Amino acid sequence: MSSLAISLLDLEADAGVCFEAEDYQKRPGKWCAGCGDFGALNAVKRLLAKEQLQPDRMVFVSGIGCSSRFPHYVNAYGFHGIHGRALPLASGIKLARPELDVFVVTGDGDCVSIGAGHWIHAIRYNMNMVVMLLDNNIYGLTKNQTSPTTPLGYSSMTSPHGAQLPALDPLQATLGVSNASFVAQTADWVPAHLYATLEAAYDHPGFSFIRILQRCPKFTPDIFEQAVKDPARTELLVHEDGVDPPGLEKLYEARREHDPKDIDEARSLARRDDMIRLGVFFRDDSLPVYEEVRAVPKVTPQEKINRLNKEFERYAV
Amino acid sequence: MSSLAISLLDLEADAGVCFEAEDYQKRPGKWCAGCGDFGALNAVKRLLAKEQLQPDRMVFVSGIGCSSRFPHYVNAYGFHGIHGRALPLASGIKLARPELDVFVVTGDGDCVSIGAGHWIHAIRYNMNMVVMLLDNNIYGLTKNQTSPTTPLGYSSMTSPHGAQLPALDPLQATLGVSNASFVAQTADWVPAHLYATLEAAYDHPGFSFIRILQRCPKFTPDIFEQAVKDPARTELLVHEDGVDPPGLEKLYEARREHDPKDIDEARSLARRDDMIRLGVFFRDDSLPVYEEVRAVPKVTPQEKINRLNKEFERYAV
Amino acid sequence: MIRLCRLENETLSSVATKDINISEVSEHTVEIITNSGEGAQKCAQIFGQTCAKMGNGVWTVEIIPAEIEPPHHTVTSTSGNIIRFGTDKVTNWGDQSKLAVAFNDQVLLSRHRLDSLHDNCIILQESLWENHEDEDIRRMYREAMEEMSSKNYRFVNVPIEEEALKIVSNPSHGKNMFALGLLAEIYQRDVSIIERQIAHIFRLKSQKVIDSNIELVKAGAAWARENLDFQFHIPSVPAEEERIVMNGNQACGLGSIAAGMELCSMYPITPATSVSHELAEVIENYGGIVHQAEDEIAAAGVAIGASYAGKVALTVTSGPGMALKTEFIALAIMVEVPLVVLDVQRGGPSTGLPTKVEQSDLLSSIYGQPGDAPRVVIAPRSIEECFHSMVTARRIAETFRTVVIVLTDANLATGVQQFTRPELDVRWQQGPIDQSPVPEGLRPYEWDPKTGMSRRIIPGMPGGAHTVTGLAHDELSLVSYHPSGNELGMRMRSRKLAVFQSTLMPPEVHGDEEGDLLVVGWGSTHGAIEEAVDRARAEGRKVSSCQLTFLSPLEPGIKDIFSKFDKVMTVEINYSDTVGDPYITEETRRYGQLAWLLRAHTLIDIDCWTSCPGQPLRPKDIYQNIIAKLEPSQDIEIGEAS
Amino acid sequence: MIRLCRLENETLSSVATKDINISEVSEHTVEIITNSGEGAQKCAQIFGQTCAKMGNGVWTVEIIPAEIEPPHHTVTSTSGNIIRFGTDKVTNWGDQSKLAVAFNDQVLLSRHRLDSLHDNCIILQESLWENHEDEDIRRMYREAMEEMSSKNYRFVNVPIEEEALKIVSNPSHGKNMFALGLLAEIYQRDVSIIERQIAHIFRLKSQKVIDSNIELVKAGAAWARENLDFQFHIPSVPAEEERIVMNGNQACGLGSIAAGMELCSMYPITPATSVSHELAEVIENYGGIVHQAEDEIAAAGVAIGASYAGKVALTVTSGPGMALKTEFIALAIMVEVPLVVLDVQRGGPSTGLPTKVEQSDLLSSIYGQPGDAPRVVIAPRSIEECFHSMVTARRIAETFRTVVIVLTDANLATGVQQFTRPELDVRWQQGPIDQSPVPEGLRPYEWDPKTGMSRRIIPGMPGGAHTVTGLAHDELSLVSYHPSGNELGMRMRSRKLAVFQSTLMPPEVHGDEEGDLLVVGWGSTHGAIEEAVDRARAEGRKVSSCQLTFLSPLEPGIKDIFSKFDKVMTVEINYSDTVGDPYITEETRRYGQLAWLLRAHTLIDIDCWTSCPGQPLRPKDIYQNIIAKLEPSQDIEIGEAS
Ligand SMILES: Cc1ncc(C[n+]2csc(CCOP(=O)(O)OP(=O)(O)O)c2C)c(N)n1
Ligand SMILES: Cc1ncc(C[n+]2csc(CCOP(=O)(O)OP(=O)(O)O)c2C)c(N)n1
Ligand code: SF4
Ligand code: SF4
Ligand SMILES: [Mg+2]
Ligand SMILES: [Mg+2]
Repeated sequence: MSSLAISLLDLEADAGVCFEAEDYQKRPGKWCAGCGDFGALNAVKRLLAKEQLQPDRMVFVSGIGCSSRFPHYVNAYGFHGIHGRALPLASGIKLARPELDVFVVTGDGDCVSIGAGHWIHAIRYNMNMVVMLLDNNIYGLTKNQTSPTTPLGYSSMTSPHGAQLPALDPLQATLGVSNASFVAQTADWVPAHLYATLEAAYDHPGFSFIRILQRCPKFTPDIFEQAVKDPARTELLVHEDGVDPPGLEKLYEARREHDPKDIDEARSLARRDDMIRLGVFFRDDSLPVYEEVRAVPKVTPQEKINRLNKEFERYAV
Repeated sequence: MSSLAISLLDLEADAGVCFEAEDYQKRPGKWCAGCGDFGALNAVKRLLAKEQLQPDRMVFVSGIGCSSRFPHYVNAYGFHGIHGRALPLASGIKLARPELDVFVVTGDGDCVSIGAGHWIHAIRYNMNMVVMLLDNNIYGLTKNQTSPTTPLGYSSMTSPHGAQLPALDPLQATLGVSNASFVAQTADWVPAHLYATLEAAYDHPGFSFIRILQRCPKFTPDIFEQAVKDPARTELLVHEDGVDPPGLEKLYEARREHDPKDIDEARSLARRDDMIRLGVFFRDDSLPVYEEVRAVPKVTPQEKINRLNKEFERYAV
Repeated sequence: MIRLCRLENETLSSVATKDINISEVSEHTVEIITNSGEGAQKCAQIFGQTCAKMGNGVWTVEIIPAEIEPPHHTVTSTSGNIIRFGTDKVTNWGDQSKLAVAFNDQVLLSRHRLDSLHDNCIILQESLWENHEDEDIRRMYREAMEEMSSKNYRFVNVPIEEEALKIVSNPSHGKNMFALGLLAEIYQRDVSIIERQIAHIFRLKSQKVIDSNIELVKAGAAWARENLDFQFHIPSVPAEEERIVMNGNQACGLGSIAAGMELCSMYPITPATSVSHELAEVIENYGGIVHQAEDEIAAAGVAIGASYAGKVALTVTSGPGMALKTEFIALAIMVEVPLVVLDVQRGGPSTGLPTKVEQSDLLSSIYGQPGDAPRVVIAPRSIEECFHSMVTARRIAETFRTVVIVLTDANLATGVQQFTRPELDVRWQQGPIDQSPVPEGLRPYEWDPKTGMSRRIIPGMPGGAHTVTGLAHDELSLVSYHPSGNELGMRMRSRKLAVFQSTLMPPEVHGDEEGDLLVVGWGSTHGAIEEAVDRARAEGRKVSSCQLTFLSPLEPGIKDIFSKFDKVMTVEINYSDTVGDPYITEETRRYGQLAWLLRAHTLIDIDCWTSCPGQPLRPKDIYQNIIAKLEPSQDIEIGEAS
Repeated sequence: MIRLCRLENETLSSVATKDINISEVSEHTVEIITNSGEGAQKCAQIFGQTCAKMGNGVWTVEIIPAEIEPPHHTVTSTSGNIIRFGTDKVTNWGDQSKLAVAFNDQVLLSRHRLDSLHDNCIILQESLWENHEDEDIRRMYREAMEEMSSKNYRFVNVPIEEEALKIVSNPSHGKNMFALGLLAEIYQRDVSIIERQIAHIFRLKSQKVIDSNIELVKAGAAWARENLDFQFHIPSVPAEEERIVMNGNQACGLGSIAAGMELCSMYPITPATSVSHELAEVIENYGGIVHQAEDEIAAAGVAIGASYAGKVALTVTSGPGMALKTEFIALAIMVEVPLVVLDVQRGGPSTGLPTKVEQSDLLSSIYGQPGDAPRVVIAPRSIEECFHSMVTARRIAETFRTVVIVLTDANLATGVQQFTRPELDVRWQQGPIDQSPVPEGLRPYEWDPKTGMSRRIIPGMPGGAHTVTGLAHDELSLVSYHPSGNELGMRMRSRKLAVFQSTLMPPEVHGDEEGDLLVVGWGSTHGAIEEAVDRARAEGRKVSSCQLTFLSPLEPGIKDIFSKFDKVMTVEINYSDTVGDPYITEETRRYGQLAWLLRAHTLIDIDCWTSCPGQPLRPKDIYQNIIAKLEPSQDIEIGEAS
């Protein structure tokens, strides 16, 4: 096919095609009924449709876990990797192809336990990607083991007498990492907020870390039950630089103005466990983005050969 | 040897022996002249002498790096492990033998780069051990590669044009982890402060994380040069629950009262890079200690057999 | 009235009682096929336990879906159990099921597609779907029946849900017990045993739950009595010695308690996790703990640290976790800290087939470490050996100050079998912590120059302070870069394997000591291989078999044993190329992992038949390949004959 | 006047000029032995370059201390270089040094203890210590001399520091150049070349520095002229083609640029790191980057991600890093993402001997992954091949959508040699990113059933969206738990190796095609083995050798080649047991890694002689072992004869 033909075809492909949210669903999600992962998938589909993203220009990357099956259900390129290693794979992809949209889907075991080292470093690299931590406070796929985010005392197959340590809070940890640039929390059962958070994350030029509180009716049916039933236990962090989707005011009366630029306040809010707080805790669009600071000019093959031949001079006998 | 004889011998071994600091030096440290690791070793020797610790009742654990050679030079049991994995080894030792004193010596590459995942989790486990991060902002042993704590723009063999990202701050990261219980910073060139910090750390029942700013005259001679020369750039955090060794007032005039209970303030202070701050940023002696919450009653061999035989009933045909 | 005379290979003696034709057979295989979440496991567990208690040999296998809770009534939602039981000991899952209870046509179809059902299988199927009000469901049903019509299955419609609903409101919590009742009647199981089992399993629930479950069983039995015209009688021989019944992961778990393990350090991974579930429940009663680490690397590190400090430690994982432990395993070998690593093998490579069986970690277990890192690798051959292997592994690890890798697999892990109740030995419980002073002058690696063995010094021992290191070191544990120092350490660490080998007996040959073909296997395929060999031997074929347990070092005398046979062939659940396929020649062929090992070891031209179907091998397939190997000219179609 | 007629194996023609006896020899080995930090590397680098430019064959090797900056004047502080140069091509470091310049007795002693100095070595030693004011130093000196008196060394005292101090104030920055001057005179090196080299090396320093360095060289030469009564003449043959000179890590670095690599993802580890140092300096000029990841796992992941997305990616490491990459390598194989992994082998196991050579990662490179994960493993045999191996590796990785592991080692990494300047090909630079639409219906794994090969679809390609997974999958990349699906994937991934093998030529035999003994090696030992074989052949022995480059799959025709020799023996730098040692029998013996591989492959009784001294093998030791293998009765003492 001549390159002219290709570019014509490209034009054709673009022209007039309008994607509906459902067009981004490649096949039905195979999670348990009532699983919060469905909510995340729906919100993502809405975002993709809103942004009219080309399926062929995005990559969804994940590790292993229930949540990590996500890429199989999205109409896009996908890399269902190995447990805990979604972020290095995603970083490689983004570094190679900054022009592609990269989304990472990970679980609390995948990201916060086995993947913790990569997580900390990916925050610092601050590459431009949207990272969704689907945090159900448990290992779902392997059937009910304690995760770092499992609440103290909550029992599982590996902690039959209850988790022995206070849960690790992904928000505070993320906020503790230098060069963190976008940290938000939302919940699968507040679709409007989830969607709005995704929108803000996508808009942010850098590593957008979203912790999504995710219900697992199979293994942690009771953990978020109260929060779902009683919206008074939830406080929305709102600000003109944050998210504040319309229509939630009635249900979620507890609202707090929080400027996402204020990192000290962000950390302090993340630390307090009197309420569940949803919103953008921190955002700074000015921090260095790794694939940008590492960008190097393109060099033609012939020019490379010339330069290498010149390089040889240094080693010439 | 009869067990009676052994216990007599034990008594003898204990009786009247008094250890000097030099008794804890097993062999001369093999670091470059002027290396800050010597300072750490000296402070540790003083601590051991002060506490009169039995060489046979302590274990020094390390990974790989210049700093990780530490155990070879201390008169104690030592485990010079593999790169990045000192903390899992130390955790296993402490879990097995809570009665032994465990010291961990690690480097910025060892702890903050390859060991990052273990580091985050060890903070949360909060096992009772003293952890010394000898942070020279560089990979020493492998000869001059950028580490996560290398300052932005500082060049090395792997970043000849300078480090591309802002340095990762180990203090803020540690303070971001739930269940963190002791976080301090000191410097190899302020021996009194280093020693006092070690004392406080040893006194703390939990995971005592000390970041020791460490000079590497070989590869980062200039990084701490200004700080060493000009004490006005350093602020001491002082408090009755912190460290405040006598004799430093003259040299270090900048002093700030900081209550180590105040985590929000601790994080905020750690974040500010106007000065180098030495002192205890955070301390909470009441947090759960893993080997304690996991402690289980001893069971005699015979009792185990009895119980297991009973267990078999559940499976009996 | 049907005559079940189509069931070959079985002693038939049809005794007509009223309308019911009771066939006496020496064994039978049943499967219960349901949607995931419909309780097939409980039904099968009780049925299997009951058979065992009645004196039958039993082997049960789980059918696990890929998703946690896949959509019901689809081919991917199949969850269930296979129970093979017989008059004699049953050592494997057998060939195909002769009777099935299916809760819907789709899950049944999935079993059909996997060729799991015998050509003449009797299928008790839920009657709800054929005339369901939803046309889609009716269509799916019709299409499924159409697809299955290629076989001679005998279908019996049973109103399972309808009957269950008479007793419970949520049929998902009742159909399984009704099905159990059907089976109880068909196989004349002792209902009082079943009742006791139910009471035990639901001991944490209310009496009401127990009662309604018993009622359901009785209803199932009554329905069968009224409506079925056949029964099977499988004679049983009550065991002489006491026996226990469990799966391989439970056996490893309890075995490690018997072995005195005090710390199990792990990170969850299928199919190994249930070992730690088992342990987490009970180990604290034995003064031990299960530590769930942040990842497999840390799990290995914690175990090594604990063992170094004198605890008996174990780490449990599966393939991807083994990959992550690679570096730490080498450290343990280098510093000579005893360590037991249990690898419950699953399908690979990479994430592969996480819930399925494979025997593909053999070579990586032996050769996985960069550098020369000799270690012991053993593979229990049965669920009973799973138990005892933990005791053995600890003993080897401590005696030789080395790493012992125990390879089981998903077949052993989830298979359930009864075995002689182990005699426990209190000496197995002794901890290695010895806090007596170190004899003056004892060096940390006081290698006996002949054996490489040395006495362990544990932190806390007065006078023993020294630093261990993964760097090359001398007997004082001092870093040594000198050629002879390095070579001495390497020699000593390697020597220990040879010394250990000298304590082993040659493997036993099943069948005659010489013949036309020797089939060699390792680990979990033991039962299936011997059954296949017996089948061939019954026909007068000169076939024997030999199942290896010690893979590194190999048991002694192997070459001698092999040389008495015309042909030697391994049978393994892993990948090998097939000569004759495009580009595959004797030269390019990649062999099964044991075959490769044995070729290097014996220099004998050892062939292999391997398969990696994600399920245990079937005796009949092994048998086919034995015949094919003996009579290559016959060109038998592998795996197709019934 | 001394006659250097003790130098065997060399053409001697002493020509007396004035008082100076010039011996003409075909080659010589020199070492410069200093405290770490005293600039031996620079001295040797310039000397080696000068020899090369003058038309001599050259091989230089670094002597690296274990510490960064160990205390001076101790046996552990030894830093230095060995330079072997000759009339013909030099392919390895040779046997022992015939001339040494030593800055103190302790560093010299360490070389003596390593048996590195020829019995008749001429030693130019610093004269400062013998009569030093410090009695301790004098005593150490006396004891060292005493210890070395077992050899026939000829000592010449040189006031190195004293002379250097006449020109510079800090002798540590001058002694090396003075030493260079000594050597320049002894070997009649062209001083103008040396001056140009100095100007180049110190190009970033001031002219003053350059000038004083040149002055030092001249002073050294003058001193030698006045005080020494011997010189050596090594004739040279100016090269016909253009040549370049570098070490193996530089060759790998530049080779990967030549191969079009756009991303080198790494984590520092000795002795691999300098590949990335090399690349970090220049790769951005070629539109690529070096990414230092947080650990080796991430380094592999980033490389795989980048390659998946269409960049040409490489990851570089050594043993412990290989261990950590284990899991990711299997993923790349499973999803068929091309990946080149460079493993610069070092001494193992575990941290082992970080700076030293070993060839112990062969079996783990081939069999390291749990599950069946076929991949290509190649080992360049020279520094020149290091360069070209990167081009080859990329090509194989992309053609077969697989992982290619390139095994070099510390010997190649730091050895310096000249070779023909490579002809670059612009096609090597072509990136694989192809953004044309995916042909309708093309499946992500459209395996050619014969070859297992398939066309790569890269993100961004319109119409190609699909999800890759490490789970078992079918041609559509859909997760597949079906037995036949799993087996198809495995077959296809394995088949590719056989197809690749079919493109290879049988390895060449050095020497006759038949004979009494064939010595087989792999990778970096090439030069030393051939030199040893040539020595034996010169004596009329029927020995040949064969050096393998492709280890997985093995090159074709190996069995045929081997079968023409009475005996076959591998020579490797790794561990093997010695038959006859306690407990070590033919049966229990653990073989060298290649030997083991070839035994399984050929079923021929292949012996091995291996050694892991933490340094390259010497031709004379290989020669000894060839003789021992040919004449086992003679019971020659291995490694002891001179
Ligand atoms: C190296 C490795 N270790 C362990 C596993 C087993 N494993 C698969 S998913 C998972 C954890 C899943 O938990 P999480 O990340 O929270 O995801 P969820 O299923 O809850 O969405 C584990 C331990 C694996 N596949 N690979
Ligand atoms: C798995 C592994 N990766 C890499 C290395 C190489 N290595 C040894 S020490 C080190 C880093 C040392 O830096 P740091 O931890 O800061 O210690 P320092 O030498 O500066 O005290 C590295 C990368 C190794 N030994 N093992
Ligand atoms: S187990 Fe939990 S997380 Fe997994 S699919 Fe089911 S509900 Fe969702
Ligand atoms: S290289 Fe730096 S850190 Fe290492 S010993 Fe030398 S001065 Fe200390
Ligand atoms: Mg989870
Ligand atoms: Mg450092």
